[in-house]
Amino acid sequence: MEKIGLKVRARAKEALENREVDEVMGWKKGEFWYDVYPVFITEANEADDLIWDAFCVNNLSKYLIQKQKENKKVGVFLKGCDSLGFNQLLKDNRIDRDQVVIYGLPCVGMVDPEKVKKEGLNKGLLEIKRSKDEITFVTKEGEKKILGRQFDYDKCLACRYPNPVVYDELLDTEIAREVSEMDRFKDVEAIEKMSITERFEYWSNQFSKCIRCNACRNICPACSCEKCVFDNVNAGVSSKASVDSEEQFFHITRAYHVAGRCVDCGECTRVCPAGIPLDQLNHKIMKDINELYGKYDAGVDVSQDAPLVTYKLDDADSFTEHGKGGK
Amino acid sequence: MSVEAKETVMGNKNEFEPLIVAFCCNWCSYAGADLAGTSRLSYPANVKIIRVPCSCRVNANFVLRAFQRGADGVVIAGCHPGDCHYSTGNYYTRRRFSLLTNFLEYVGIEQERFKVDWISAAEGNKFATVMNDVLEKVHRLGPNRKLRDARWKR
Amino acid sequence: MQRIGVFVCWCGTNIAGTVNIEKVIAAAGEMPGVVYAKDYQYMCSAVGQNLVKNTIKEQKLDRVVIASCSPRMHEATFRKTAKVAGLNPYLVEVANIREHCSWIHKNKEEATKKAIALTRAAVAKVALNTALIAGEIGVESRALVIGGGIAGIQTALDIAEAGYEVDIIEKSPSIGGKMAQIDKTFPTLDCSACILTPKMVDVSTHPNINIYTYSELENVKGYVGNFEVTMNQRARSVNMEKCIGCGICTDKCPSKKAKSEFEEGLRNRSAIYTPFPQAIPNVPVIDREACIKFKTGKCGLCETVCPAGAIEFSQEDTKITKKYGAIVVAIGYDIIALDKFGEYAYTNHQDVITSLEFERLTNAAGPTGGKLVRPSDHKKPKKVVFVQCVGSRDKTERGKTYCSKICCMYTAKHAMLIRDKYPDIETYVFYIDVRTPGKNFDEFHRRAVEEYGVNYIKGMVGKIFPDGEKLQVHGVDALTGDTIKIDADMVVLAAATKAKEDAEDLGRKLSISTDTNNFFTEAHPKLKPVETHCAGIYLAGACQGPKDIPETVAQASGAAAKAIGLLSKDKLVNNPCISEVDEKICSGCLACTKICPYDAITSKVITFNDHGKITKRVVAQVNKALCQGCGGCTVACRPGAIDIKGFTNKQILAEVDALCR
Amino acid sequence: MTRVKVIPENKKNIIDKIIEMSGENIRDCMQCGKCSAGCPASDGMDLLPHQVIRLLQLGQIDRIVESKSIWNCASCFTCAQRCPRNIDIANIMEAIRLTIIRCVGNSRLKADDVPSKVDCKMPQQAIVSGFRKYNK
Repeated sequence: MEKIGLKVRARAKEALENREVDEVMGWKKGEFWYDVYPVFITEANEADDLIWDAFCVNNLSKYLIQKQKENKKVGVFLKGCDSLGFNQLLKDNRIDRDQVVIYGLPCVGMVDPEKVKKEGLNKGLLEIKRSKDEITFVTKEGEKKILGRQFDYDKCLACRYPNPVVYDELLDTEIAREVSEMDRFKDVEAIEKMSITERFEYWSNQFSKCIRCNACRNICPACSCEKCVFDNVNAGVSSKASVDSEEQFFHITRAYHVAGRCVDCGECTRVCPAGIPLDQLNHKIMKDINELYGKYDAGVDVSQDAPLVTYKLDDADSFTEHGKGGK
Repeated sequence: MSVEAKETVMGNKNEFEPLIVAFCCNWCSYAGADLAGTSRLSYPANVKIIRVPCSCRVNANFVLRAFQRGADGVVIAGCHPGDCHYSTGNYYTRRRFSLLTNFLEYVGIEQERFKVDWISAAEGNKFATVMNDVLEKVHRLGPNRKLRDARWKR
Repeated sequence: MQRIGVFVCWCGTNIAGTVNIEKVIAAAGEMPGVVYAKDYQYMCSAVGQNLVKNTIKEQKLDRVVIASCSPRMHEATFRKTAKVAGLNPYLVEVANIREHCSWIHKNKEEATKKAIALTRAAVAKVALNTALIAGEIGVESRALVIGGGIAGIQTALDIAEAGYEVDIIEKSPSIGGKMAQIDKTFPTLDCSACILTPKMVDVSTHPNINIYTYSELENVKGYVGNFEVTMNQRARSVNMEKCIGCGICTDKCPSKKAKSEFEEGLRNRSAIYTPFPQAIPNVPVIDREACIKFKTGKCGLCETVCPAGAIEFSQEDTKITKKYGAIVVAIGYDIIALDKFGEYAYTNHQDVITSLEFERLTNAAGPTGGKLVRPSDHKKPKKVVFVQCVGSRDKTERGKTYCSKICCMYTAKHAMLIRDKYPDIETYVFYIDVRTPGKNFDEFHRRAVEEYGVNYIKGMVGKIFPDGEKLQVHGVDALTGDTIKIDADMVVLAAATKAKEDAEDLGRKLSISTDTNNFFTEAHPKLKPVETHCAGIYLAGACQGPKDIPETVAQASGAAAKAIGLLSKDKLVNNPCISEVDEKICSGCLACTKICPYDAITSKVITFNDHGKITKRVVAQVNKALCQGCGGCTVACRPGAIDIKGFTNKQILAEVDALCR
Repeated sequence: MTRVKVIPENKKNIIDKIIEMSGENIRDCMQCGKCSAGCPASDGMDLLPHQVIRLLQLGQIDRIVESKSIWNCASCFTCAQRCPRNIDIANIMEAIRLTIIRCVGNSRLKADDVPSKVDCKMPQQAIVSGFRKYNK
């Protein structure tokens, strides 16, 4: 991945030097081995800080909304899942395609620091290098190579779009990856098997952990409203009192608002400080849409109407007996 | 023996009085409810009807707000697909509430508590049967504690 | 502080019977914002309305709640009352404590509690109502009549007489409908053609009326006053201007195998044909399935013999799009299929015919030139049996549950005509009940029995089966209780009427609803029989339910009067409860534009001062004339930037809270 | 003019039992006579099927019990097939027969004396329906 890292730096420097873009967005290494954060550089020499390693998980496309308000032309590095988010923002008319130059980065999968810590491999760890399916741990005592992808995020293991679906330039060769459709919704099926009281227990426990920090909303490419209904007291919809029903109301409504628009990038689960498996909510709605109205992947094709803003005359439904839709 | 009669029989046993909020579309189901009235059919008094211009006006927030305020069951009634006064309104209702029906059940709400159905202006007795049926099921399930806002006193 | 007035109606005993009015008044008094609560026996009466008017003035009320019957009945009445009293009509809400409460619940205590809850919801909603001013929309002063039967003709004539342009669109090659097929009409026995053809000629010569025959309705867009209709005029393969209606082509045409729909299949017709001699327009049509030229490319005889050179094989279907202010549906009815009634042997014996086929047999222009003969061997029948209620008053799925209303009269007419023309023929009528309730109708029926000696037998026919030359009819006389066997020569079945095959999808195109039997549903069975729920679309004739000619003509004139009432206005007040965008919140995702059935929402760019910086943003905007207030957009709009006035999110949430108190 | 209640009190429970047993709603019958017209066995019946139903509606059970009709009915279901009001008259006949058999003595036909009554021309259905009609 380091080879590509150099390419990233070179491309950013070149873009800034000959004024292709006003600003470039990329990732920068922080203090610790797992610490990477988004950075916006306007000067060519700052390009040397850009990196491309196993922890560049942040989706940069959502920053474009603010950047475009300052009507700047921006160059951005996008992975596969980021590009899906980008398309969703495009479909919601939140960003202008011509004001963005996209450098596509096919991604083999990002490493989950929690999994590394769980294995205890983080003692004295300085750096992690990654090539296709091999991870090398650079520690004070020396290097250690481990094969396989057991340290990747769960969402990366199930990733169906490793290559960016939209880009102006591709900085690496495309990756082939077959992921079986069968077990895509295993997590949802497990919950569906529970009894109704178990399910309510499960979810009300999860929701009660929520501290309403809105991290899930801020990271989500499908949640790009100018003023969210939950921020608008005038909408009279719900409040932020620490009462169970408020969190349940928030999460059910949010899952419903991103229905048919969630690109399954898994960021909500990753950023949630309380560790609530929010993508299991979105997966359930995706599973239902696929079963009831035909397979639909948000963020892949900008021209195709989202399921909830279109209809077919003979649509199935899941509430009348002859509705053809299972319950 | 309609539910009402049965209820008075076992009413005094427990004080559970179910509350059903029904959103009825002005052109079909509300007229169906009127017809149920004019033909003096009977369904329990616990069903309370809110008039909306079309079933596509009902927002998922209203359903959640009803459960939050202690409703034991929510019903949404619209025109039969193809009959909608606004021609395509109920096609969207069908998609929206197919997802919400499955999703509420996924989150742990009994599916008998949330009913969506198509009732035309000529189907007075279907309106009464649907309401009697929903109330009977909700009566069996008992009061709804889930999604209920503890601060709200009925 | 708001000053809300609550008025509770007794509605005689309809409400007061099972709702304790005093308790409702007492409860209403304590509701937030309510300063005045009063009850009266009949709020909708003049006295009741004056009570509301005076109280608004005296108590300086700024909002009113009427707890009475369904808003679908009297919301308009109470809004007018408020307007007269100087209060904006949209600051009035109606709580339905009759159809949804007092009539439904027998237990007084429960009904009262529910009435209070419904009133509280109405008060909670009216507290959030805003004063609304109805907008205005233009009206296209032209009407469309769908269907060219007597209903369509009468409607078109009345509208045209009032000076408005009318288009008639008829699916078959000529106007005239079922009435053109009939021989004589009851109760006056004057010949159907004699009273219909003059009207058809009036329609064809009237300057304000255009007739589109052999055409079908493709789709309808728009709303009252501004319907945009697309019609598909099928290719006649004959040039309407050039053709002089001489009829040489129909004689010379070699292909004679097609069954004539007009003659109910009793006679064949040529491929190029006019349905009946007095057809309007008197221009033939080429039936492309039967025409040898279209099937094999040979022939083309009609083109050579045509003196006016009017034949145009290359003619294509043409699409016509026009704007209309009002639409009247008059597509008439059909007869049910009798193939499921095996016991009557209709499908496997030629001499068992339906009444419409009988009309053609006795019609002078019919296949037998008016002579009553058996279709099988063209012999004169000696005994004719009429069977009533075939498929009518039938709860099985073979037939229709309703009474078809016209069969008793036309069967009495048929029996009387036979006895009058051929006194030696014996006629029997098997009936369940003779239903002849109209003006001079029963006298007409009794004349058939008393003067013409028609044998009326109260009892149904069990089975009919061919027995050599004759037809054995096994019936029963329920009065005497003995079975009756007649060896008849001909049996006429009074088959049930049903709605037209395409009624349902025409209803879908016009977004008007049809009932379980596919007849169109009127806005109110008693008070609005010719209107539909969709403003600007009216009903005339048998498409709304089984009807005879006098009623059809009366309803046609009624529908015409309604249409004229609409077209006479150059401005229409439109529904102010439409959607509105809050541009501060709208993020420009335009999901609402995809949902709107009327394409009423478009996008626009706004510039505003964002903390000192002038920024541009795309937001949605609503075209007030097109929006009909369905509310689909408000749910598609996740931040709730778009809302429906009169049914805002906050109002509905307030109602939910009030109901859950 | 004596006041006559349409359905006499003591007959009410028998009528309700017959209705409940047959599951048919006799009030739905409009006396159109189609069942009697099409009934193949109607010649031997003193009370035609629609008259039986009429008597049931009026609660006159005794006249039905004395009549031969309910025994002549071969339960071929032609009437049920053609009734425009969807009433299964054959089913009601069956119910009347059963109520009479059950309250009067034992079954009339023993299994072992059937062979003696059988002649080869008789269709099996007649034997089966005969056996069913005359037993508890």
